[in-house]
Amino acid sequence: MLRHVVRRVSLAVVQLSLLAVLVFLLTSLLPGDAAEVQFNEQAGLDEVAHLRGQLGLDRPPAERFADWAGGLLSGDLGTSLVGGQPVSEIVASSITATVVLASVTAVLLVPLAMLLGLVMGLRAGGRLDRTITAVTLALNSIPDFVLALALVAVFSLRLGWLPSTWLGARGDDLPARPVLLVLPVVVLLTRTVCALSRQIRAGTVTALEAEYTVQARRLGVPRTRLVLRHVLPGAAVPGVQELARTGDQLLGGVLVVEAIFAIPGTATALIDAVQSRDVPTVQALTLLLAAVALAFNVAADLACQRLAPRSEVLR
Amino acid sequence: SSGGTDSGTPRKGGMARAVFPGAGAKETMDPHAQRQFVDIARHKAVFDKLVDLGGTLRPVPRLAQRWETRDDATVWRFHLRAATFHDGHVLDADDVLYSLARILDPKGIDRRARASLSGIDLKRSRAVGKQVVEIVLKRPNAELPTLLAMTGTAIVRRGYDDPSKPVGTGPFRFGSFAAGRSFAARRFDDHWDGAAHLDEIRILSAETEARANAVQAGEVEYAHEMTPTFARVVEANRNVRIVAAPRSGAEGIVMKTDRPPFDDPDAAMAIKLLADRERLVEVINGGRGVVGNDMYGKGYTYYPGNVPQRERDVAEARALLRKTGVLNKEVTFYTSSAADGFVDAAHLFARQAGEAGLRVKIVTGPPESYYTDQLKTGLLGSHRCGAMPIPTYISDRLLTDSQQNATAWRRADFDKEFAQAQSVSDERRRTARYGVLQQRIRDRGGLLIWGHPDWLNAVSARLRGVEAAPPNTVDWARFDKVWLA
Amino acid sequence: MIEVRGLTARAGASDLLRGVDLDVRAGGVTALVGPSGSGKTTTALALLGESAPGVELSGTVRVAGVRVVDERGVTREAAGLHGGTIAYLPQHPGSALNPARRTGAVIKELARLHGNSTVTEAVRRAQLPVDRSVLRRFPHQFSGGQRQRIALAQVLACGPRALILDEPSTGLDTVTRLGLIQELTALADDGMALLLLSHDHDLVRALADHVALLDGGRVTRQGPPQDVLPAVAAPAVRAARVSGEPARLRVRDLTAWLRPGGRGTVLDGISLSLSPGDCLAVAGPSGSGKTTLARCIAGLHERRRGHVLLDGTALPPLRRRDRTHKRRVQYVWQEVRGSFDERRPVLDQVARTAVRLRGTLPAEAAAEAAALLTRLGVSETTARRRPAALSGGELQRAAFARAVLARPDILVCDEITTALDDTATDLVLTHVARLRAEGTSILWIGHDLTLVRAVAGRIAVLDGGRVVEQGDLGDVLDAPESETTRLLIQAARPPRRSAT
Amino acid sequence: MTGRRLSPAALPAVMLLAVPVVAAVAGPFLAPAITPPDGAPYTIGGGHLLGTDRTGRDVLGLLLRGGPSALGVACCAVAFACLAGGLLGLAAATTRHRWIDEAMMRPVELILPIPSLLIISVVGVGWRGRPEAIAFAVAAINVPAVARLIRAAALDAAGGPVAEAMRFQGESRARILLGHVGRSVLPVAAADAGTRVPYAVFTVAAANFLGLGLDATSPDWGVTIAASREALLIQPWAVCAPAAMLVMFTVGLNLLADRLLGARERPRTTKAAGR
Ligand SMILES: Nc1ncnc2c1ncn2[C@@H]1O[C@H](COP(=O)(O)OP(=O)(O)OP(=O)(O)O)[C@@H](O)[C@H]1O
Ligand SMILES: Nc1ncnc2c1ncn2[C@@H]1O[C@H](COP(=O)(O)OP(=O)(O)OP(=O)(O)O)[C@@H](O)[C@H]1O
Ligand SMILES: [Mg+2]
Ligand SMILES: [Mg+2]
Repeated sequence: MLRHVVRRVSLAVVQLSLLAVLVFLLTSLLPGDAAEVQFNEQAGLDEVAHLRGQLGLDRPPAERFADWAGGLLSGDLGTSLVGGQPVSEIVASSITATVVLASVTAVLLVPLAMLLGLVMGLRAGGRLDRTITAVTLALNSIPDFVLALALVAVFSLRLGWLPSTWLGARGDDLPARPVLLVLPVVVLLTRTVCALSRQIRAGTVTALEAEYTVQARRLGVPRTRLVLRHVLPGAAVPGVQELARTGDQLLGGVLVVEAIFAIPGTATALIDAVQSRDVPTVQALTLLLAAVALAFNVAADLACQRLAPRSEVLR
Repeated sequence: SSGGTDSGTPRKGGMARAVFPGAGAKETMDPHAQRQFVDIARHKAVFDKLVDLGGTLRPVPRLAQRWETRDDATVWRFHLRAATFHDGHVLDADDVLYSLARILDPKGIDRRARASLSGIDLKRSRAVGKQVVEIVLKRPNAELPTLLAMTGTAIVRRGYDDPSKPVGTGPFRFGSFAAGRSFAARRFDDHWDGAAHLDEIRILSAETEARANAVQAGEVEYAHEMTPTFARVVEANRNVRIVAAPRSGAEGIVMKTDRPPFDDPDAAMAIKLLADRERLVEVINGGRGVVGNDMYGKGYTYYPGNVPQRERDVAEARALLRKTGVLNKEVTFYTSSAADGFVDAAHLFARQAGEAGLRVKIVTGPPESYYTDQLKTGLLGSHRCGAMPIPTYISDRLLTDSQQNATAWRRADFDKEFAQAQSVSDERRRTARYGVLQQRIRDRGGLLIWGHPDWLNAVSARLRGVEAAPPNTVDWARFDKVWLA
Repeated sequence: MIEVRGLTARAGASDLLRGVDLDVRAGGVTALVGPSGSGKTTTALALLGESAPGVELSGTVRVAGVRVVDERGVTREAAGLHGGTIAYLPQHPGSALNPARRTGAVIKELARLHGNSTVTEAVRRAQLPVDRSVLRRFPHQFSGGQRQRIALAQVLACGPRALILDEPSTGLDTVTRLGLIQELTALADDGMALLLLSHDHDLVRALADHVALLDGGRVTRQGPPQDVLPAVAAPAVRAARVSGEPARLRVRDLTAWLRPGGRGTVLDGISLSLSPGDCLAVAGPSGSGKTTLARCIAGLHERRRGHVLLDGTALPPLRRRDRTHKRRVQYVWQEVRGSFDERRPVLDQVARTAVRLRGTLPAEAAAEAAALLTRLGVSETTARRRPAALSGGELQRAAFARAVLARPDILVCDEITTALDDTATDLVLTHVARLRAEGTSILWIGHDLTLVRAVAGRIAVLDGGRVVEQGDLGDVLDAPESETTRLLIQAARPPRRSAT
Repeated sequence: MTGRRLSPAALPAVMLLAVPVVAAVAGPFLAPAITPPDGAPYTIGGGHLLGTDRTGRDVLGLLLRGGPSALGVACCAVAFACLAGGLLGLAAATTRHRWIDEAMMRPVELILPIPSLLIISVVGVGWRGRPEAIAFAVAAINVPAVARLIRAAALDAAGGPVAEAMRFQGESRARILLGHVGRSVLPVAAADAGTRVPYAVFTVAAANFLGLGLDATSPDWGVTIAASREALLIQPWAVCAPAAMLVMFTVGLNLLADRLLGARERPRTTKAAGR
């Protein structure tokens, strides 16, 4: 086990370094550079050239990358090409909101999706199954911005129960005002719960048919226990994989939610950086998100190996 | 509901929150490097300029009580008023000279006003006593007060260098700033224009949807730059009103006049005759605006208001297209989502052009670098410009060496005439000469200005005293004169 | 304890059971015997109020006074009896173990649930060492025989009042089987009602006090074992020639392990050889590494060192074998049910061998497969069904047919007669003999020494991953040199219950 | 098995699915005939059955013309993602070489965490405005996730004795992959694919917004929803009508898939007492 973990972690390091190169290449494929974008509306071409020189963007890409990588090794994420502030500051200031949001969502998502998935799986083909399927799918196919706007219209504008944005709130206000989380988390949940619960449903259907479930039932294992202890471990395999993916979706892909609720999170920071071609910030944020995503994936793989241990001896 | 000034007696105290479109890490507290509206609003709270622009884009005194030029608009004297910086230091001529030097610093490439103020001869400019600054120009320019009112010209305290510790003479004392998020400032009681009513102002950044939601939910009192659709949404809302500033810039289509077919003024004229301006204003601006007459700055100082409105004339346009050989040809329209309505306007225009037999191929480019890209690509392009004095518009966009010469209008004689016009001290004569230049662009240039939209801000019913002023003018985003009911 | 009257089961048009009457007494062992496919498993499931997909039950089944099946089918009360009152050990327990859960956890859960037994007791009774290493392992980490006992331990952990065992001795070596017989006798003596479904007449004789013979879905005879069961007749010894030809398959110094890096050795320096037409039996206690040896030869187990040579050239692992190699070496699984795809008819699956390995046309292959299966006693209509609708013995023969259709040179048979009655065994043995006559070499893994005598010419006895004894069958069995062999032979003939 | 007919219970699903599909197929031909001339922005009524959108176009006309791109691009993208990702996942799960598995899955995991926007931007810049490029980009974003999911689901089936037995019969890898492993992961894959369709539609819409796809004036359903969202309260049809199309499509598709898969799987379950 330990060897396995060590191997995966060292692999992840290799992957991250490759990713750094890849992201660097991708960003350099984008049209324009930080200088051009910064002077979009206001300056002429010579100003752009000047700024380009000042930011060091006129140097060959390989050199720039080497510089950045060297800095990274010594723990320096570099400075932003836009604000001139250290990238680590940008990262630090955007991570709190995202982590809070993602973890609250995850804490609610997992039990909810498991519950829905199990209920659907146990009643597969029945009316309850079809109802839940239809509702979650419909919610999933309503775009999140429409859903968010509708929720805001009802719960903050009409009823006035909940705040509609995080405007003016700071990361440290959150514990004091948990209501801020309600609407964003609801939107994120509807985004993610459908896929996850459907995976668990599929797994449940398969596991319910398995001989071992039949035997456990024959041995008088009561229904709840049967579902939780005998069906769920097998049913969870696709779910865990989906969850790993949801994890990185929560961290990286909540742009719409962040924009609508004015949440200063990593997605906003990343998109900002991409749009202003702030390569060091893009690099740092992608690497961070990638590291988290990889960690999730490794965890998911390990979990699946525990849940379906047969695959271990396979190779 | 919409409206301008409120009546009623101002009340002191309270905290108001205003939200603007954000620009992430690009936002800055350096008043000379400002580029976004949210920056300008923040800087306006902390700093003052020598001169600012009034409702018709005419210079109005601020820190400079008055000014005069002796001869041919080369040597200027600005008389400062008694103003105090937040740290107690009293404004003097050296602060002004320091600020100018900082703006003109060749190493500070992000200084917004460097190019426009490059006519100032710093070495020969000097302090004449504590309260008078003498600014000497390299070439005569009657527009110096206007130039000093442009963005990026705030007066900073002598020695100011660290953007994170701004000290100004403005109505609010700097509190905190997080780029892309928030800014807070408290009232400065010793402001020369009288203390602000509010105790505290917060200026926040957020995307369109968040601004709309926040102002409707009462989480902010002021939301900047709202869409016509939003204005319709809150029409019946008693808690929110729209403050619409008329004639806040121009929207149009630019044609490249340095290459076929638009190097031929007739071809350009055909395009101008094709556009259905009323429809464009109705759809793109939601009817909140007035049609344009192919000249920038309707309603501003120097605008030749007596020129007849250009009307749509499809038959004539068709004839001109045929004459110039453009009929049934395809021209590319380079646009992007860099500004609201660009893409829609392009498509709308393409349909209108199609009615006369001109095929317009729309190419959508990346928004981040659109304005730069547009200088190189496309025969037609989307154009939009906020409120600025007409001479500034011309020098920024219509001279051979203009950086944003989107119509590729490069005519040496035009440049020369403009320079001459600028140096005319007499205002009436100057106005006449600008008028001639404007009409020349209108008839032979590549500029199709189809509309002058209103600038829409949403204001909570609690907030009073908000003026309907176009951006970049003195009463726009001015939070020292507003109060909470 | 259990009372069955007029139980019928029908699947579509065909009747699986046509009025079964049966009584199972508390404190005794009743055995249900009968040819493969006669409906034993169907009857047993009916006692639980269960039926295979597509099968309708009617009649009367009463367990501990509770109606489980009535004229309208299964009753609602049936579920209440599960585990605590009546428990069932399925015929192929391998797939009845949850792959995701440690054995100990499940046994503990069941023991707690019913509160009639303890983990230690259940594990000990199932002939497993009461050992952390056993309880912490996952099902796939056991050998076939061990899995059988784990499933048994689970059943015993429920502490039921009535116990149905479907072929409980499958995969057990004789010594273990003896231990099991003693434990089950003790349970019956304690008042448990035991229903034994088995082909293993030795086992039935040793355990049962009452035997019901099922044939064609009806109980045709009932009574004490000696009356119902046929007299002991050793299967005819077939073509026990030991060819003098040079070895075709040669295994030299084969070492196999389980975990990466050579840890967890299961086989240690095995050497064997097999000539054309020869049959080598491999015997040994459960868990001694027989299946692993078979899988090494089959190329399924890759963590190995040493030589496996076919005609002098090394046999690569399965994934690198070409078609000829695949055709020449075939393998029949120990746990057959798991090796069939649930979604396709058995016949199709069997026929594919001929299509893929011999290039036969699909239609011809199907005909050939059907013919072969018929010869083995499985009708074509049966074979056209999906695996779930086949009895254990039918499936086992289908698996055999699947391998035989390749016309292999080497056939590795891993306990392929465990679910077969004497007649079916006989059919299989006849076919094996035929294959040998055609020159196929057989590696026969089995616990049943009587059977081994009938098929094999030579024997290798494995224990703890080593060959403890190897040689001519007669020599080894008549004059065993190793302790392991001696014990296995001793335990082979369990004392009869009726005699005690 | 053969000739299985659709049960009547599947009827609602079929009907749900039919509306958007018919609209997408027949709509473009119908649209010119019934679309009234443009009106004022965001009006309801005035000869427009479903009102107008922000540039005054008839929403019904848009609805009829927006199907092919919305369903086409998204479905192609999802189909491609499921195909490529599924095959990759299956191959990785069924290979007996650990290193092949690693060699296939690690690069996939490499692109997994790259923000989709970055990928779309790059692809969109390369082939600006081409729907197939957008479909490709959206597919590329989805491939890693699908591959991982399928691999995890397939590992068990691929390692089991059935796959071994098939290998012994000399079955080709493709047949083992598709015939056995593929079929056993089908429920998981179907559950997954269904949820991806709307996701793909909105990624396409987002790409359009960034100026990288069809432009914001295209009648595409996703684009229309995104572009009209502001007017949700004054002209709800502009948002709700295309959204309803998408909801019907995904819900119908998924229910149908559940039905079909369920119909095949259910007979396997043992009928047990007390159920
Ligand atoms: N994955 C595993 N992890 C740990 N131990 C294992 C694993 N697989 C098998 N074993 C052990 O390896 C040994 C040999 O197993 P094998 O299946 O070869 O036995 P066998 O001789 O065929 O037994 P049986 O007669 O019961 O089928 C057994 O003791 C078993 O417990
Ligand atoms: N769903 C079904 N449809 C049709 N026939 C079936 C179905 N299920 C089982 N059968 C048949 O019923 C017969 C009895 O099966 P059962 O499993 O009870 O036999 P068995 O006596 O246990 O045999 P074995 O000793 O081989 O395990 C078999 O011939 C089998 O093919
Ligand atoms: Mg049976
Ligand atoms: Mg074995």
